[in-house]
Amino acid sequence: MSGATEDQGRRSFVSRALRSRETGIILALIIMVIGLSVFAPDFATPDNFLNDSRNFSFVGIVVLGQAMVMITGGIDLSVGSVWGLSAVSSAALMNAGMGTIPACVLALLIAAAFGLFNGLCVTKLRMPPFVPTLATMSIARALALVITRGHSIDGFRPDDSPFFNLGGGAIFGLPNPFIIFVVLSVIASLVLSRSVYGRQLYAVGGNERAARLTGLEVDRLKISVYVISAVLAGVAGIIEVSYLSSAISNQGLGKELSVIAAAVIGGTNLTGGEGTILGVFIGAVILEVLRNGLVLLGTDAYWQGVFVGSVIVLAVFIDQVRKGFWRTR
Amino acid sequence: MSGATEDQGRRSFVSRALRSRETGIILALIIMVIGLSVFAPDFATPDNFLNDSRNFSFVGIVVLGQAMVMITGGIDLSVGSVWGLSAVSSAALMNAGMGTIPACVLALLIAAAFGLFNGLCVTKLRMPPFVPTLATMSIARALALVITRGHSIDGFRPDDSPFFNLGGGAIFGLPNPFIIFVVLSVIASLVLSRSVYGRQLYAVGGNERAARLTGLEVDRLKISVYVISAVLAGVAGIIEVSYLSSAISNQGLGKELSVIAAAVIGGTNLTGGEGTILGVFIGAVILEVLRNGLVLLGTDAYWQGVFVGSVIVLAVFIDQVRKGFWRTR
Amino acid sequence: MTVLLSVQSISKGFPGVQALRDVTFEVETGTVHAIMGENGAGKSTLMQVIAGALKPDSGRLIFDGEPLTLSGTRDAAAKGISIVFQELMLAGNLSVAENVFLGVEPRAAGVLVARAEMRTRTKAALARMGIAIDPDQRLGELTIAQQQLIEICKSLVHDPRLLILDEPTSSLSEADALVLFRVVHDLKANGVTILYISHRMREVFENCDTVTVLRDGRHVRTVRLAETDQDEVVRLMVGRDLAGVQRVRPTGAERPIVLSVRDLGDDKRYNGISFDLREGEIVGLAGLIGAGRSELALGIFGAPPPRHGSITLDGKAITIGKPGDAMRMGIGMVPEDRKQQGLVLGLGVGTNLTLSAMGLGHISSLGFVRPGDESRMIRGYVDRFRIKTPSVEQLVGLLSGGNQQKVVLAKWLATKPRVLIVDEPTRGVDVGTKAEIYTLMRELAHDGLALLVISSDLPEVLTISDRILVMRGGVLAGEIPFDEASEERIMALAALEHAEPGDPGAKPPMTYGEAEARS
Amino acid sequence: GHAQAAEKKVFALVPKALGVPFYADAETGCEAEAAKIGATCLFTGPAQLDDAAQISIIRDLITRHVAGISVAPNNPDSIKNVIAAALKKGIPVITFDSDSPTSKRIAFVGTNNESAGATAGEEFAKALPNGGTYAVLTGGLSAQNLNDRIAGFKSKLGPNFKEVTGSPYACDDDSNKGVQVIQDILAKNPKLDGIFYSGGWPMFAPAAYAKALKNRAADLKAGKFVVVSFDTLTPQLKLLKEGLATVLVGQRPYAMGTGSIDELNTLSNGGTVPKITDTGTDVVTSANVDSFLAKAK
Ligand SMILES: Nc1ncnc2c1ncn2[C@@H]1O[C@H](COP(=O)(O)OP(=O)(O)OP(=O)(O)O)[C@@H](O)[C@H]1O
Ligand SMILES: Nc1ncnc2c1ncn2[C@@H]1O[C@H](COP(=O)(O)OP(=O)(O)OP(=O)(O)O)[C@@H](O)[C@H]1O
Ligand SMILES: [Mg+2]
Ligand SMILES: [Mg+2]
Repeated sequence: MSGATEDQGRRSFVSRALRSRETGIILALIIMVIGLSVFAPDFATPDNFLNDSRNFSFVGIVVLGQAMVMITGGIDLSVGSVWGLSAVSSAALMNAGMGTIPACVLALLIAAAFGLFNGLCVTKLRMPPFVPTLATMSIARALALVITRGHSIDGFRPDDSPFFNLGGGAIFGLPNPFIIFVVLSVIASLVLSRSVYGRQLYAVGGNERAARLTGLEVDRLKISVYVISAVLAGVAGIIEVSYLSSAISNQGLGKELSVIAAAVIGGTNLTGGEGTILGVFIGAVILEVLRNGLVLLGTDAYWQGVFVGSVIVLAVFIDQVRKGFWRTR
Repeated sequence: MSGATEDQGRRSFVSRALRSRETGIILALIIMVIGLSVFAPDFATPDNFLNDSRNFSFVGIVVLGQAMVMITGGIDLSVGSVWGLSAVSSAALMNAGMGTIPACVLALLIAAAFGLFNGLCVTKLRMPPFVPTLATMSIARALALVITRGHSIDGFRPDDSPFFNLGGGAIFGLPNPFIIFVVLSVIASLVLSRSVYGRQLYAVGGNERAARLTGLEVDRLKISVYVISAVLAGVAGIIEVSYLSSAISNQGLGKELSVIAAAVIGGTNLTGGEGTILGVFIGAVILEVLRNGLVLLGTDAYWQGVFVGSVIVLAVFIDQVRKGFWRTR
Repeated sequence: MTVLLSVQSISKGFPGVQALRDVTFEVETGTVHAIMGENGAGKSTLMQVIAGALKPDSGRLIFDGEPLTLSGTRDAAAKGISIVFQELMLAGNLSVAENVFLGVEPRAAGVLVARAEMRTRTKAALARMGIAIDPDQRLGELTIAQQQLIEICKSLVHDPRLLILDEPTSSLSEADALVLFRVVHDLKANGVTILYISHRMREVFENCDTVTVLRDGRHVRTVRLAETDQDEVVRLMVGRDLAGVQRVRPTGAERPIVLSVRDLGDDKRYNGISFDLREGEIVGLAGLIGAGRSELALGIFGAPPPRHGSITLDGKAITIGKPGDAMRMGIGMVPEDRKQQGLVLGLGVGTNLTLSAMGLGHISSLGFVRPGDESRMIRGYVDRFRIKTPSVEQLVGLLSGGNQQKVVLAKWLATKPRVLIVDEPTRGVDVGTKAEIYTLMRELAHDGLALLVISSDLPEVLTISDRILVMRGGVLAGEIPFDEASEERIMALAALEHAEPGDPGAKPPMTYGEAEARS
Repeated sequence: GHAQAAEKKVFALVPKALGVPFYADAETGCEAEAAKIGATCLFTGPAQLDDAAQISIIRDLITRHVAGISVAPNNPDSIKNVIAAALKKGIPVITFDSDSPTSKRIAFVGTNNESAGATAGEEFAKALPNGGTYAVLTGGLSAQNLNDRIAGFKSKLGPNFKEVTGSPYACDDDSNKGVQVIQDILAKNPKLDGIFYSGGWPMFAPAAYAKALKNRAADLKAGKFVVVSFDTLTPQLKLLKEGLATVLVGQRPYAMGTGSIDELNTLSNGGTVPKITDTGTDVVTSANVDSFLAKAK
């Protein structure tokens, strides 16, 4: 986050790595991967990794936006529903004969409108972020229902349409959603750590009043993150439509919890001012590896929620231990 | 919240009422009730009111605990799942031949254990409340699944068992769940506004560090609210089992959002230190009146989410306007 | 005189910092005992150890002849030791009475709060201190000064034999501080021993009996104030002689007017304010707490903008709608509360330092930071301001108050402003750093910056200002040229007809002279 | 893993979501049949109705090299690719409960939801020969199987049937809410002629359900008010016997579970199975309720 200082305090790589926010969860991930490789022989296969990499990309893309929202001290509960709405609306628009690109752009604009609404409520009407995003969670899901009236939308593109490549295709053997996720992550990471905008987001989350008195356009910054979060949820929805080659109103249902869980596992602080893209990236990967691993291990399906819950607590616990929480009491 | 001052600044009843936190939402509720009475002739009937009064009681009972958690600055996402778990486990225990009272007590103890876990994570491990309660949300739901393995549990009591009176019966024509809700509300209201314990909760939410350094047992206070919240979720679950005379693993599914919505509509502040029982009571009523009203008005089912979301934003907006948020910028 | 408290070989370390090393001294019964030292010397840590808020790593306390082991602040209070912390420790969402009795609520039926009793006892306690505040008022609605008094009232509920006051006056103006000293002397007369921390030298010499000086966590000396003088205490604190900052007469040359303010008002806190600020000039803005100075400064800065009046910068009329506008036009403001308003405590020193300059594109291209330029800028200011920090990545919240203040100043200078408004530049800052900050401001003025310095510290206003504006009750009460400036002149203008009827916690009317006579 | 597969075949049964009693019955059947033939039934599915999650799970099962997969697709279209992928790896895939006819799945075991819905519609029309107003109660508005049932149901209603405004009403698969909605429907439409439940949710809460219907119980018993519900679980049978429902239409999840295992076992041994196996529909009325109740005991 902070610039390098060449002259003073040059720490050894090891101590720097240990100090880094992400060490705890990277460690947790490594332990999981090793354990699964040993106990589930099918886990450490290229095919499985490729599957995983596609699967975590959807939640991963959304988590990037959520992380930005959380860095400013907010939360966005509407991502799952916006995901569903833009999935459904892009498919419906294509179904109505609109071209692929206009349809997707329009669907993303609809998503952005929801983000804008959330942002305006949080800034201009000064509502706690929970309120408008809970409301848009309900509204966007309802609109997705209204559009589909409960039916699935399919056959909106010929089967060989390049649109389906977006989610279903691969480049150099890597699934496209994964590539998109990685590219977006790199951009988000650069923006957060290197750009003026990103730095200002941290300041807003760290101390909003000080940020305002430092001349930052706090409202505009906050609105922007809700829009970004909504648009990324929309992107995930559209890629998922392309992958599934059909759209249904409950796409993305409940995904806000996975997204928030991934962000939290990734060390994003719910009170703002803290969080990195590397962290949430790993957070998204952990959740998927866990899900995948439980199936491969043949765990009783009913017990899986117990493991997921335990891992969430454990990952955060490891992170707390690394930060040495018990010393500063 | 502040007591009457006999000697000075005796304010007129009207100005006092206007100043009160709840005016905004009581107003919103009154507007809704009047509107519905006019447009939905079946709304203002005793039968309908009695039905409503039973329906909002389940969420209402849980919201009492959630409000206490929020007053200390926390949040409890696990209530819906704990609700389901205690419903299922009480039924399973009775099914296994245990007596009604031991079974219910044991189910409540299980619920309390979850609350204790949340509380310990928040205090001793200093996790943000989102984390452990998100985890227990997943864990408790999974355990409910494990217990039922997806089946419903019924026939665990003879049809004429007094147990079914708890949720299904009525006293003086008023449904028992409603009576329980009102009694619990009165107790909670007294505790929060009059008892030392209650006032200390507000202090913890208002300034935790100050509370700690003033010698309050902050950790114990916080743990207690999570336990109370979990136990009340358990109570709702058991009453629901009694009402439904059967238990299924997805009872209470997603209810955490209704509960939080009711609390937020009721003016409870997510950052702690603010909230009243009267407020959340009204919040729970508003949500049910809205649901009931939309059906009675014959609203298209697909659009209902839009209305629910809009009312959440609107209720909070009215509250903000009352507080005169635009003046203090 | 008998010894009430004996501190024996107390040591206390935090991760990376040894805050106290082997501190030993004694406090006599019925005295007002000052603790002095630079920022970070360990004063607050020592007080927290004595009050049971921290456990010492080694050493022991003897209180009233008995060894003292404390399990917490409540235990300490029960044993007769109360503390008023450096930061306010109140819950703004509760009433005054509830705050006063937090943790020791009078009970009815075992579990309920006996509200009537609590109210009457609070009222009595407040009356004893000579303050008229409604016990049912929400604490958050009170001014900082009133809250500070409530804080003291809260500690008196336990009838302490030893009362610790950790920088109680750092956010009080002189007149408000006098009210506090009246309370302190009353308590002393009733046999209460007081441990008193302050960075204000004169305050200590006027009100205390003994002083203990700490430096770098070590006990330097405990001495009766009658047997020492200010220079010696400063020497003990800093470890060397400190050249006093002298008043410097303005050159008298008419420099061009940079900022001109006409008839500024927000209808509430300030009204009809008009003044000019010239290039290279330091103008002091004095007044009592609540005079509206900070609100005026925020108004000029657009947070929120004033309702009436006009602002002219370099002869051109400007409108400032928000702090960002002011920043772009070359106006900077160092706010009075550095922790709440000035710094992002959870970010690094460097990040804080470049935060406002970054928004102006000084060290970025196409929206991305140029790392080389950034670290050059950071290093430049860290060196120039001699900011003491282990690294520029250190979280700013871990620096001492004085160094934090320097970071805020540096942050604004990095935007290369034409006008800088500085609100309480040395609040909670030790003497050595104070001198450094004064020198810095002089240098900046010399380079052509126009400075408006708001301060409640009279010697500070006098020392630093080329001329002094005085505010009272939201209006400009007058202007004092360099040659006529004196504390009496300032107070005469500032305190006249002080209490306004609208002020919720109006203290009994008291002029500066009156209060001094009483103390 | 591979070693296990050599000893004991693992067949996977993938429901639309966990926690649904209907699929729990299928699981019971699956396990009983698997035990009989010395194989293992792996019952696993998404926590919520989520087609992407279901696809991920099937991909994981492919990775695990299970001996066969029987799936109840959440979405007949999006499931196609993963079915093809499994077949390419030599893993036989069949569908149960709901079908994906355009996919490469080898067979389907179950009653088509639409045709089961049509059965319900026929019964409804039979009970109300003169037509009338009716309402539909469903679980989630976006659940494909329920929507299929409703579509089938409506296809058998003549022009003299009229659906009330606001219908279909959703209860989110929540019994309590199902009862609440019925109260609301009856309050708004006191003259309603019939209700169709696309699943048995309100009837899983017998006491509350009975109370909600108390104003119309007499009409119901007299045949002037008609209730047709999906599912034939024990509490529903009891309610029917008490006269609080007219007709129950049930699919046979248990048979779907056993059938799935049988067919997968045959397929994995290189045999062939019929393209569509109809597990049949139970139609319960007051005439035959006793025999069903006896079976349920
Ligand atoms: N909780 C803590 N964790 C880590 N370091 C701490 C903590 N509290 C204090 N310190 C450090 O201990 C040292 C002594 O701090 P202390 O607050 O006692 O100083 P002080 O003399 O009161 O300074 P000031 O005049 O600024 O109030 C400082 O270096 C400070 O940074
Ligand atoms: N938002 C607010 N609500 C209520 N009172 C306020 C608010 N802001 C400021 N005040 C009060 O208005 C008065 C003027 O405040 P201001 O801070 O401008 O005075 P000041 O002269 O700068 O005093 P200080 O020395 O405390 O900075 C004070 O009594 C202050 O507490
Ligand atoms: Mg200190
Ligand atoms: Mg001020």
